[in-house]
Amino acid sequence: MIAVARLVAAKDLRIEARSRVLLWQVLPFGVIALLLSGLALGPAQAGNSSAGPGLFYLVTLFVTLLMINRSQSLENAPGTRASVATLGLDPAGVFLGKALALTVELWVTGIVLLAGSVLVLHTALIGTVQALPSILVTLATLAVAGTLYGALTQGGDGPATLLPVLTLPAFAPLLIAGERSFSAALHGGALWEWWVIVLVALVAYTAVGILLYGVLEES
Amino acid sequence: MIAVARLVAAKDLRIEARSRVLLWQVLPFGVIALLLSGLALGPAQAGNSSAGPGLFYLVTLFVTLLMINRSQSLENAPGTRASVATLGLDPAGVFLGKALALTVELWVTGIVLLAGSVLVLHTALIGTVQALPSILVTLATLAVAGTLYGALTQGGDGPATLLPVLTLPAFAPLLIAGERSFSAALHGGALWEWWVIVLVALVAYTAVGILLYGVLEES
Amino acid sequence: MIKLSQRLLGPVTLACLAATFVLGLWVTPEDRTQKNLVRLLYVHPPIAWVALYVSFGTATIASCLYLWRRTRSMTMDRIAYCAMEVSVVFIILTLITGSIWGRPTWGVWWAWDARLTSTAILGVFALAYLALRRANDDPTLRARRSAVFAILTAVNVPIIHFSVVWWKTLHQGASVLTSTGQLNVHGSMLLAMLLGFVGFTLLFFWLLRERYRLEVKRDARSIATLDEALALRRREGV
Amino acid sequence: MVVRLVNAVVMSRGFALLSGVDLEVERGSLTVLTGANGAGKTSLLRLLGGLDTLTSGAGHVAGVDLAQGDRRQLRRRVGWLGHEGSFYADLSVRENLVFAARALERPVHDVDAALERVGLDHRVDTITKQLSAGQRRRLGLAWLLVRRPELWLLDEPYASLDDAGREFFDHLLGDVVRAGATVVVSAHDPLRSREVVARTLRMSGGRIDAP
Amino acid sequence: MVVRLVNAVVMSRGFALLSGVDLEVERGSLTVLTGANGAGKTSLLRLLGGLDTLTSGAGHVAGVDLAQGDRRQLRRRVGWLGHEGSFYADLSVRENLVFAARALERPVHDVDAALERVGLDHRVDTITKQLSAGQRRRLGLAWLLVRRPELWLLDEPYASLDDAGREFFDHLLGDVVRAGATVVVSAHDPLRSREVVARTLRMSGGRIDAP
Ligand code: HEM
Ligand SMILES: Nc1ncnc2c1ncn2[C@@H]1O[C@H](COP(=O)(O)OP(=O)(O)OP(=O)(O)O)[C@@H](O)[C@H]1O
Ligand SMILES: Nc1ncnc2c1ncn2[C@@H]1O[C@H](COP(=O)(O)OP(=O)(O)OP(=O)(O)O)[C@@H](O)[C@H]1O
Ligand SMILES: [Mg+2]
Ligand SMILES: [Mg+2]
Repeated sequence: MIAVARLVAAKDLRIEARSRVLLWQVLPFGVIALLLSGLALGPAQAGNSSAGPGLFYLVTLFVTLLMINRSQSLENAPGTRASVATLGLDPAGVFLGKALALTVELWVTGIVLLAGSVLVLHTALIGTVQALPSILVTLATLAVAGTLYGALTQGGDGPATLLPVLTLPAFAPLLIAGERSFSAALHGGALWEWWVIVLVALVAYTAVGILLYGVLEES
Repeated sequence: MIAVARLVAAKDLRIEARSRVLLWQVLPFGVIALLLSGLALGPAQAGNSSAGPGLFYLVTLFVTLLMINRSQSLENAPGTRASVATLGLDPAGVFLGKALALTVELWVTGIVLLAGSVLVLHTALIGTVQALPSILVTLATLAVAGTLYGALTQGGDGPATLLPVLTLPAFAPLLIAGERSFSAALHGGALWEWWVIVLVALVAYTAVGILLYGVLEES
Repeated sequence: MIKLSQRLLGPVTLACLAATFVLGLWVTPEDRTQKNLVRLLYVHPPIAWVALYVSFGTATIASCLYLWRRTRSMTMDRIAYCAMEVSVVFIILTLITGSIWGRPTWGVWWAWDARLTSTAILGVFALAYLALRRANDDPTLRARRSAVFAILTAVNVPIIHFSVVWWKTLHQGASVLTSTGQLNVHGSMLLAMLLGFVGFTLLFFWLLRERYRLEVKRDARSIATLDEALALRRREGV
Repeated sequence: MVVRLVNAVVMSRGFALLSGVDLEVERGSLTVLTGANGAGKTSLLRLLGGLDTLTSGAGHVAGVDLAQGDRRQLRRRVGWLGHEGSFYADLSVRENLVFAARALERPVHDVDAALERVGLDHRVDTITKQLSAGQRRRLGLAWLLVRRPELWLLDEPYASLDDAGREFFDHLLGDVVRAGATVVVSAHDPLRSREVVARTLRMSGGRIDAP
Repeated sequence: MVVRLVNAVVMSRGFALLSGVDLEVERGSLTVLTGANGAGKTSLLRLLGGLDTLTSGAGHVAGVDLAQGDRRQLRRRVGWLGHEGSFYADLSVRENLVFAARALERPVHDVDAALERVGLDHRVDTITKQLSAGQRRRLGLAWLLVRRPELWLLDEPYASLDDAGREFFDHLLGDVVRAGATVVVSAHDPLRSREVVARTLRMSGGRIDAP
């Protein structure tokens, strides 16, 4: 399982590194979306730093959707599915590998967006650094859950549009928990309750993925 | 030109009607995104109706991106491009047709989202109705501009991710204008200056599209 | 004549910029309210002017000329590309100098101000232009697409300019050249500013020229590799 | 001359798809391109169809200059059948052809005639993406029949056609050439049609071999 | 028996891709499926490869029950070469094969040997999506060579291969069958390999015709 996971993650990251889609397309998108969200709220509310965590997670959400979509579309090129299916890869390994690659990509994106948030939304730097571990965990959870949902939309008609509908409800609690824990870190409040939610979700999604990814793929 | 436009629009709308992607995937996504955005801001700000227009346009923006992407991916199936290219369709007509179909789709989405906004964000009903014409014009402008930008990303690597980067900066002024005019309608303010911006943009994008769409398509 | 001005471009640019710095840092007086911060006046507005009008103007005109059949040539495409790349540098400089100025005057590095936001958005626009170029590798298609995109982008420039009028902003209104055409700055300050404008504009063209030459060299190299590629491919046949 | 290429080169990402092709094709003739996998047959057909750009060299196809001319003019005169010659995958067989007919201002009546000729009349309402490989090929042929182009560019037309389909195709080639259109075909199998005289050119390494 | 199907039916959106197939295939044999376009050859191969689900009827393939068994077990024993038998389009030829070899815990050394056998050794670093149609086919064959499955399912293997490729393929079939693997092939051309004895089955209307 671990070997397969490493293999799949390396493959996804290599494709990513080669195509530079993250660097040239996803990151700029995230930065503009951050700017625009600030603008959409109007100067009064955006200047007010309390909007930072919410906007950060809102933008992260959309970026995540883009990335899941791309991660799955790699597997869905005509012909690719059949060929890879007959490799009989351990689905748990595939799941872990794809989730891992996505996590790495989301972490890169997240850190850039956090920097943007500190610069343009006046999110407090110290609080942000304190919130970093919880943010990374939340992003990993999004990646894991996203990989699972991505597999659900595989192969159907227009996965690009089906994905958001499926994921949004599942992501909502994660986003809220992430946002609250971020806010708490900014205002020096208690963190652990949100950590618990996100960690439980991470473990749960990972477990479900390891157990059920094979069922999703096999169709 | 008009005949080609009608043909292309009918084709796009027929595919849309058949696949029901709008109904089953895009609309639910929009509604959930609206709910989530409200949540991300926290109850205090979302309950406060002034956030309505901003959030409405933010969600509309993402929906628009999904729809443009889909509209262009219809043309990009392997083989389709070459076959259709050798039909030698008038590019101005193709542009108008695709923009028209997208406009219709965005109007449907927009009206549903407005209803959602009235229901869950407590946006004032009367103001919303008054703002409707300006919203429809803004959506049409988004559709026209989106068709143009969609063609820019056609065929390249990962158009699904390039599109947002290209469009967001261009959509920004439209969104701001739309949001201001919506807000103005809610608070009974002056509307005409925002109308002017959006109308000018609509005319400009249409003109540019009619003139230059051929240049973009001709690969 | 042309050759001479070509050769002089570098030195004149350096002279203008040096003069601006000397005038700006030592000769011009301190401001009553702004104190020494006023010295940014000789740097920030000229840089912003180049970022907005000179570079986007160049890129837009070159793009239009590319799209117009009679003047279509790869030269125009190259100019547009290089101008856009240089403009990224100037936009970043605008943002940096503006932020440095904003920290003491407004108390923040960044504010949700229409001009600041639109300037930043313009910067991402320029980056998006570069991303678009990367995503297309057929040279003609790339040239066409990026030309259209550059023109669509230019629409944002007037929006940025008028943003101070349309929205209530923190940012300075048009203070140097007001709508009445009246000049509000005097003496050595005016000279320093003027030199700044000239200097940074020249700097732009200097950078543009160097970047363009690099691009031509790169294309020449790719022509040299063309022969290699052809030979390699033909050898496959036997 | 419908086609005249002089030292045509097409580059893509630093690789020469075509490395200097000289080619003349007369109106009303049938030319067969053969050659090893990767020799450049598909690339040459794409160039002739205005689907790729000439990097250097000169070329005229159907009266259009490949370097400066309006490629849309060219495409309009060309009929293309590629490896994946499909159409809008979400439209039905008939809807696809009706779209093409309308676009070309041909009577819709032609569509049904064409569908019958290629033997897809029992599949008119099937969504294109559900067709089998050979049926998709046949749809491509039907579309060319509706289209009636001046210059037919066919990339491995026999692939995935069954015997009846190949026979039909052979007849079609004869008809087309006799009606004065020009055909350029890439093929690995020798052309079976005995009705028309074909000239066979071998390609290798991105060029046409000396005869 | 490697394959045993009894009245196998596969439905898709209300259409019967297979309408009751009875089939037995012995280990170490070569079976050729022919039939008109749309007869159901591809559908049958997909069913055998565990890529589609049985709607009714019964079937065992390579020891796995199609109705209840673990299809992943099945897929692991099967080698598939489809109409578009490509791979990760963004990886290079070699990277793709190394991925497969690693996944199967085969030595990477096999990859280079396979690439040389199929004649892609001069294209090892080309990105897969830039390959020509025939080269993609060859990549598919190389992948099967790395894979060495029990049951080979090949959908129109000759399509877009050049003469050398076809010859290579004929040899390969002989080797494979002699080594004890089972091969089921769909083809419109008669199989050219004279080394192995093949049984030919005709399909029509989603079934296998009575002999
Ligand atoms: C990040 C922050 C800032 C950005 C992005 C920015 C951007 C710009 C831009 C784009 C222009 C050119 C406008 C035009 O010519 O149409 C400009 C001009 C100018 N800026 Fe800034 N600026 C920033 C901060 C500041 C600050 C803090 C001050 C002074 C308190 C300042 C003072 C000026 C002045 C005096 C001009 C010339 C105005 C005119 O003549 O039109 N800027 N700035
Ligand atoms: N970037 C690249 N690097 C190396 N080779 C490339 C690159 N891009 C394309 N090629 C090669 O260009 C050739 C394209 O040939 P083309 O598709 O025209 O061949 P073909 O004659 O149609 O072959 P087939 O019979 O297989 O269809 C292939 O050999 C392919 O490997
Ligand atoms: N929803 C549907 N409605 C009607 N027909 C359908 C539908 N889905 C699939 N088909 C038909 O099912 C058949 C699929 O056959 P399959 O692909 O197995 O054919 P094949 O024998 O491989 O043909 P070829 O030689 O052309 O490759 C085709 O005739 C196709 O038209
Ligand atoms: Mg080919
Ligand atoms: Mg088939």
